[in-house]
Amino acid sequence: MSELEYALNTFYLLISGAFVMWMAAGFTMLEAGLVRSKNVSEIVTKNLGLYSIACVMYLVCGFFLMYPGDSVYNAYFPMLGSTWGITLDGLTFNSDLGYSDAADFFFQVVFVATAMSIISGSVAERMKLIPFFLFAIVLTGFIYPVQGYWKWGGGWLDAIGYTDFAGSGVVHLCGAAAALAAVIILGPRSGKYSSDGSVRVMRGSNIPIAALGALILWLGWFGFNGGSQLAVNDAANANAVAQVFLNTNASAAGGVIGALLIAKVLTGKADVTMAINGAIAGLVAITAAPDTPSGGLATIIGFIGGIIVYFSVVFLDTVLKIDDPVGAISAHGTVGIWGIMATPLSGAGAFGTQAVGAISIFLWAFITSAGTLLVLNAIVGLRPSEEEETTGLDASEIGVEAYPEFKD
Amino acid sequence: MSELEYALNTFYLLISGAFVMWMAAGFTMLEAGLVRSKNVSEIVTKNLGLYSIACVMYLVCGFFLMYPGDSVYNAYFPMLGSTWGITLDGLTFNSDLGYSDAADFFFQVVFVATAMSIISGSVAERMKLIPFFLFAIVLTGFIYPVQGYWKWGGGWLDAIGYTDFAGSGVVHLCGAAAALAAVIILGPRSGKYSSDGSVRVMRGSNIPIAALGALILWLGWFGFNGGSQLAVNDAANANAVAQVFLNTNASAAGGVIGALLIAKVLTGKADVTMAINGAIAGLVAITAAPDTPSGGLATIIGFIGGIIVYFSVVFLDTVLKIDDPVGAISAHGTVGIWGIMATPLSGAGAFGTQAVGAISIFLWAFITSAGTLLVLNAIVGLRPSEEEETTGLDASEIGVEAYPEFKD
Amino acid sequence: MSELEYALNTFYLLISGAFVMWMAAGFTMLEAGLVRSKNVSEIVTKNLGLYSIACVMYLVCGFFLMYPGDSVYNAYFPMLGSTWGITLDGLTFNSDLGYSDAADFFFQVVFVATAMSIISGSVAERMKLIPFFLFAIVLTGFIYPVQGYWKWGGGWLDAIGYTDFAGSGVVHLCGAAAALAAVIILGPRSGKYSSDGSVRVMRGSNIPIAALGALILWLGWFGFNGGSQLAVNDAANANAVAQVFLNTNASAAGGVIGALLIAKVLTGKADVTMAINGAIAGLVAITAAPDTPSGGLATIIGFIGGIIVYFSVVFLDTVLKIDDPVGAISAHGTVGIWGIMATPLSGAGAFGTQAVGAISIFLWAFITSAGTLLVLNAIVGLRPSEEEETTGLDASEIGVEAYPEFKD
Amino acid sequence: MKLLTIVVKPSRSDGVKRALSTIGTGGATIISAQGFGTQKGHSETYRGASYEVDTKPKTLFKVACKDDDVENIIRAVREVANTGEIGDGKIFVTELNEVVRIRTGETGEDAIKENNYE
Amino acid sequence: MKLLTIVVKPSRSDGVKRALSTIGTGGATIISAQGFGTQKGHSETYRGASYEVDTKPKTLFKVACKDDDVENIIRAVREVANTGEIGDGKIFVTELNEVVRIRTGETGEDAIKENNYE
Amino acid sequence: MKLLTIVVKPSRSDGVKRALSTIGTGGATIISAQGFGTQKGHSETYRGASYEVDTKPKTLFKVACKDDDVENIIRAVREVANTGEIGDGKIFVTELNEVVRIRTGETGEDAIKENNYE
Ligand SMILES: Nc1ncnc2c1ncn2[C@@H]1O[C@H](COP(=O)(O)OP(=O)(O)O)[C@@H](O)[C@H]1O
Ligand SMILES: Nc1ncnc2c1ncn2[C@@H]1O[C@H](COP(=O)(O)OP(=O)(O)O)[C@@H](O)[C@H]1O
Ligand SMILES: Nc1ncnc2c1ncn2[C@@H]1O[C@H](COP(=O)(O)OP(=O)(O)O)[C@@H](O)[C@H]1O
Repeated sequence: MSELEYALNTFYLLISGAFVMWMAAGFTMLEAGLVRSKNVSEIVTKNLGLYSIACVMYLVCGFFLMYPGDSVYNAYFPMLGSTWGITLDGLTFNSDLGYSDAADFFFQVVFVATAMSIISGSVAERMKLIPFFLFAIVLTGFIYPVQGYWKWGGGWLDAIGYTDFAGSGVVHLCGAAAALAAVIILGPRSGKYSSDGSVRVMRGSNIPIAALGALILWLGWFGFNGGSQLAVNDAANANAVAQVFLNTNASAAGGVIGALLIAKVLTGKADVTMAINGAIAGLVAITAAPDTPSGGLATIIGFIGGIIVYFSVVFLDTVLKIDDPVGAISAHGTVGIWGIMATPLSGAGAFGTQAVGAISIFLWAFITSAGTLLVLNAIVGLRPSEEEETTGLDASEIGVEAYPEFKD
Repeated sequence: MSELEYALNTFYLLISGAFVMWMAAGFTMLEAGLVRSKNVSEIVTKNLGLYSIACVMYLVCGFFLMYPGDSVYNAYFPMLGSTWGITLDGLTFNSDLGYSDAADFFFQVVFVATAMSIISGSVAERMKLIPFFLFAIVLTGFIYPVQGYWKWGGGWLDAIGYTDFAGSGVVHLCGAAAALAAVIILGPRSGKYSSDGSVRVMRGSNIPIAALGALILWLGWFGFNGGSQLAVNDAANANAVAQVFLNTNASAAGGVIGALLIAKVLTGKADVTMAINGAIAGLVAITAAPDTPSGGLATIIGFIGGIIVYFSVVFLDTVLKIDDPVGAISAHGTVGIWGIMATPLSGAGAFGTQAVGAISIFLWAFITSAGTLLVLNAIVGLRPSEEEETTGLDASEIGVEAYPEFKD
Repeated sequence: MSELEYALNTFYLLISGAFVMWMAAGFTMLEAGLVRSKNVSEIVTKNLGLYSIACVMYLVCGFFLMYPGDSVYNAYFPMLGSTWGITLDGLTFNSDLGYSDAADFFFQVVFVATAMSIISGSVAERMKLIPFFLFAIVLTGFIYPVQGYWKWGGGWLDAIGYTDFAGSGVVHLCGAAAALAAVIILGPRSGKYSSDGSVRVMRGSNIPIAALGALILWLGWFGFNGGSQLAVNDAANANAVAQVFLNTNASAAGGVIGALLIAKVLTGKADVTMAINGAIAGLVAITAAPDTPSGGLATIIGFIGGIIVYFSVVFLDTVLKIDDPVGAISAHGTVGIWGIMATPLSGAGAFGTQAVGAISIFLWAFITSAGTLLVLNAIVGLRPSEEEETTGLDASEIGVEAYPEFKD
Repeated sequence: MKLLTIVVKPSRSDGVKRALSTIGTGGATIISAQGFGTQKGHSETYRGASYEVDTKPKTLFKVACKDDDVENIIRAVREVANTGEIGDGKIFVTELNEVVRIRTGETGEDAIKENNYE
Repeated sequence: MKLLTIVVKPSRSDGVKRALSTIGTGGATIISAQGFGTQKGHSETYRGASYEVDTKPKTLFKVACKDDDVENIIRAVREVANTGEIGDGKIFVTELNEVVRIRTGETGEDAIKENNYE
Repeated sequence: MKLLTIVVKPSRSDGVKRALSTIGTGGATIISAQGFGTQKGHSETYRGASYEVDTKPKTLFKVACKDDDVENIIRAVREVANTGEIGDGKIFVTELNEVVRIRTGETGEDAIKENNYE
């Protein structure tokens, strides 16, 4: 590999990483748009904070845990180390890797933040800031890196042939499993389910910014999936990256159409919040193998993802009474599983191995998250008082109303 | 051409395409900001849906119609085919083309969506969802590709020497002509023009997100124009792309200044919605030949575009009584024509040929759109009931208020 | 250098420039979110206008003033020239420079706009449009380029070894010094400080778009700092750019954490507007030397920046009674100085030289801005009438309410 | 004097404004409101769950007038605001003891007479 | 007839709506408001500077009813809106001379009787 | 007792709040409103087309008070809200039959007396 190829790969990874960083804005807008106005400043703060915490924790220990090189003592728990001191002096023309180590770190760190962003939406409007940030420290510094190591760090999931190109499992299912644990432990928002079993609808306060959030995620996903080829220095790699872009876009489009169609058919209304979830579902669904399907198959994978997310949202909300304000568990979890299991459709991965991957990632993230949250609940308490929740967390936690001049 | 050059070109096209995809967010925000709040969820849904439909239709038949290779039986109607099955296996080191076919497809597909996005703004607040989406199918799958073929697919407009670097005509005028047909057939929003001829002003509900939309379009346009050079693998191409970036930015700046200045001079107020239209006008104006003018001439072309859009908006709205809520027909149509006719100023294209291009694209898009819409009107009806329109389409079509907590 | 390297560098500069252009949207959203709703259309107009003016002025004279080549007659005031006529014909394979001249211009022009954007926030809600735009002409056409020349054009600051990788001083401190002059001359917003010395709080009207603004800036900064390496054509450059991305992100994260932590500790509330300022502070702090520190040191530099911005905002607002609605003087000025003085921490620049740079840039920008503004005040008047200010500048200057349907 | 509280559909609010101007009540104060009555709410679906909207938007006018004008105003309002559909609204008439014009201190009917200042 | 003006905490507004429906007042008109009284505001911090919020959000109901219903309504409202905490609100009772149903022109108690049209 | 309805310019609303607190009315309920009267609207331009804004923003206060306080309040409000310019607003005085404090059930003047609970 020439230095120029190395340079191009590095530049490509950095741009891809910048696109993924941009997904932080996507989650922030999506969640800010789908919660009630009295909790908007709070969810914005959580998103800014969790991204920042993810960056620090991954620098302190996460990256090294996930990519420990030879120093791993077994395939399940990697050894702890640090990238805190990473400097330009230590960077050389690493032609084995094919790109700069620093670019690699940057590209990886934004993925951690994505996993954590999934959670903030699900626990919206009813989890205190401090325990949320403490949980972010544990998830981004430990829970995520360990299972990330299983696959991308060369651990046992990689060894058995589990396929996960850009992380339907490693990122999205992991985040959603943690979110599910959190939502179960927290319980629903106060007033959401009456004693007579009826559901109270709590509407999102700002639809255009929620849609903006989805479109930001759509754009960012080109970095997320497109960058995961990790090289663009020859024709084969360039073609693969191009196919990934094409398929990522096609699947998202399929997801929008699937979700809109099913909503229109079943309720008579083309619920825009479902179109938004559909776009994300399409993106999550293709993420496990965006390089292998044809454009048409990618569209269909996304379309099915859009239909799945619709039913999953309704089922969780009205039947299981699992209160997920933004539908993140459905879009990233239920559809994440669909994405993992759909890779054999285009000849990538085997059904059984994929199932092992999905189950192990789910269980790991669910159990460790639940444990962490139960401990945090015992020590600092996860939920605000009912009075604080009714008034809105903006008042009690942030002290800044999101829209002080717009009456509600 | 080396593989590395091929790879760089491919990467460049993909990034450019991602920037153009981002324009979907620009149109969504622009239109959501310029309509009344009771129709915001609906216009957001239309934008998400039309983009998705464009992606599917172009994959199913649009791309092949537009770029049929040798199989065209004449210069006017290309042969139908399909790119639905496009996969990585079929992609090789295509050094004739100079970049990956899949990247080419991706870059082209986002252009179709742009053309359709222009229309959603013009028909805002008074066109039902289903006929809108049906029309989107026809426009993106047939109307757009045929005239796209005329120029970019090697058809007759290309043969006679019509110049249209990135699509002032093929994309913007095409979309605007279809929008004009739609607006004429639909008629104005209910209550917009009284019987005594007076105009009722219907103000945009959210100016900052409209401005955000314009700035997103500005950014996306670097991909739109910058990517249309199609290669960046040597000094000549790199210089051309750089000049395109410089001129695109200069022309948009000129457009803002032109529109603001004329508004301030004529009304005493620096109408921000005109500044927004001015930016878009500047971008549209330079699109036909962003590579040939000097930075100064580009600024002037944009400046004149900004002045034209001001008068066009006022003339359509108050004299012709053509009700275009976001000014899209003026910004993309009237100014699109200006852009096409201005190419000879920098020595690109001849006046007569440019006129032939503008007229033929306009007529084709206008007539086929009008025909399609009349048929759709007869079958499913284009307009909601007056009651539905007065209440707002969010209630009747989407079931989701955009801002449920902000009083109006 | 091969043509391909030249092409890659050019493409890299153009993409970096596009990211920096995007910062215009960041400032627009940030400022629109942090002012009261009656002045939102006005600040949006100012941002669109100032960016456009910056582009024109830099084309007319700014670029040539800043990069005069050999024609400079001394190290303090460069000679006037023009890049207005820059065309493709004049661009060749400039292998000395290593990238296209046009790309260079584009990358530089977006920096000027950034400097001016800093000012619009500080003078928000109380400065008339016309004098603001006239001031923008002077700042972007003269004040900025002269001091830019001192460092980046090869002037005396460069000669003495002042270090400023991407412009903590040249861009941010320069803008903030001009902002400080403007704020002092204008005085506080009417009603902000009572005669009894108490402070009236004027709350931002839209927190999520302010946060969006900060996240846009964060993304744009990868272009701002990442592009300032100016080359990515070999391993050394690629590694440097990668380290810059890593550190820029780390410092911003540190800034958020610093500001949130100090706000929470001191007031019990995690003020989201401080988190927003913290992110920007982290970005500004690292900008003087984003290539030399380790990731950990970058985090700490940002963290300290976040703490500094908190105290600076409170000190200016409540003690000095300098009314800066968005905290720009603190985030870009106070923290800009911190960034300049912190470069020796990673071995870049010497303390004394850095101080000379900070002081000379500050004095130049402050004095010339103050002079210009005093002249403008005498001729056209800087402030609207108290009646106009109380009603809001949207009514008197723009004629368009930002949110006409949301009660206040 | 009487103080009328007029509740109408928002779509009729412009008409009521014009009607009042024509009659020359001298003015009115207008407030956004929600109402229910014979007209009940309706049910909506959001993310697959249905919910009740139990009120409808209304516009409320406060109008102070001379006793003699009451009849006229009621007639005029009914003319523009009566769509024949349920939910058209109500007019409430209460006794008004006194009015003061803040600017001048005028009281009684003088305070609500349109005056020709400026 | 009487015109009641009922001021309650927003969190109690749904309860009041339900209570009024149960009693069968025939309807109500509802307005968002801010209030102060025994309950004072509180101080907040924004960007390090503290400020007073001197009012609290309230919901105001206008209810026209027969004289006989007043007692019932007061009792029912107190039941749902009384949290025992300061700031629960007030009920103001004023004389209502006349009501007109805009749709039909009915006046007096007929105008506020729930009718079975539709 | 009397129920005052006070309409003022929004910029005077803080002053009125302070004035009422000083007098010690015990409280007030405040509503955003639009008004027209002698003061007419004005015309604006939007995207090159002109339109009429026919109302101006106002703030409305509802204040219940003892008969004796009426005069005081009127004087105090006029002091802060009178700018001498047209559009300063009005004060409407109506009879108040009864008040109930929801929290305690107190009625009459007791219900609006500031009390020292808490
Ligand atoms: N008893 C009432 N007290 C106060 N307002 C009422 C009352 N009844 C109805 N209203 C108001 O009048 C509006 C229309 O009344 P409704 O009974 O629904 O229709 P209609 O008057 O046409 O029979 C309601 O939405 C409400 O705002
Ligand atoms: N004199 C008054 N006139 C009008 N409204 C009042 C008056 N006093 C109180 N209110 C309204 O009642 C609300 C509650 O009153 P407050 O005195 O704070 O509590 P409580 O009634 O529990 O003693 C206030 O927020 C205000 O809206
Ligand atoms: N007849 C009326 N009934 C109810 N409100 C009125 C009436 N006349 C005026 N108002 C209210 O008082 C405000 C000021 O009145 P206006 O006549 O414009 O000025 P001024 O009282 O200074 O002569 C109006 O905007 C409106 O809200």
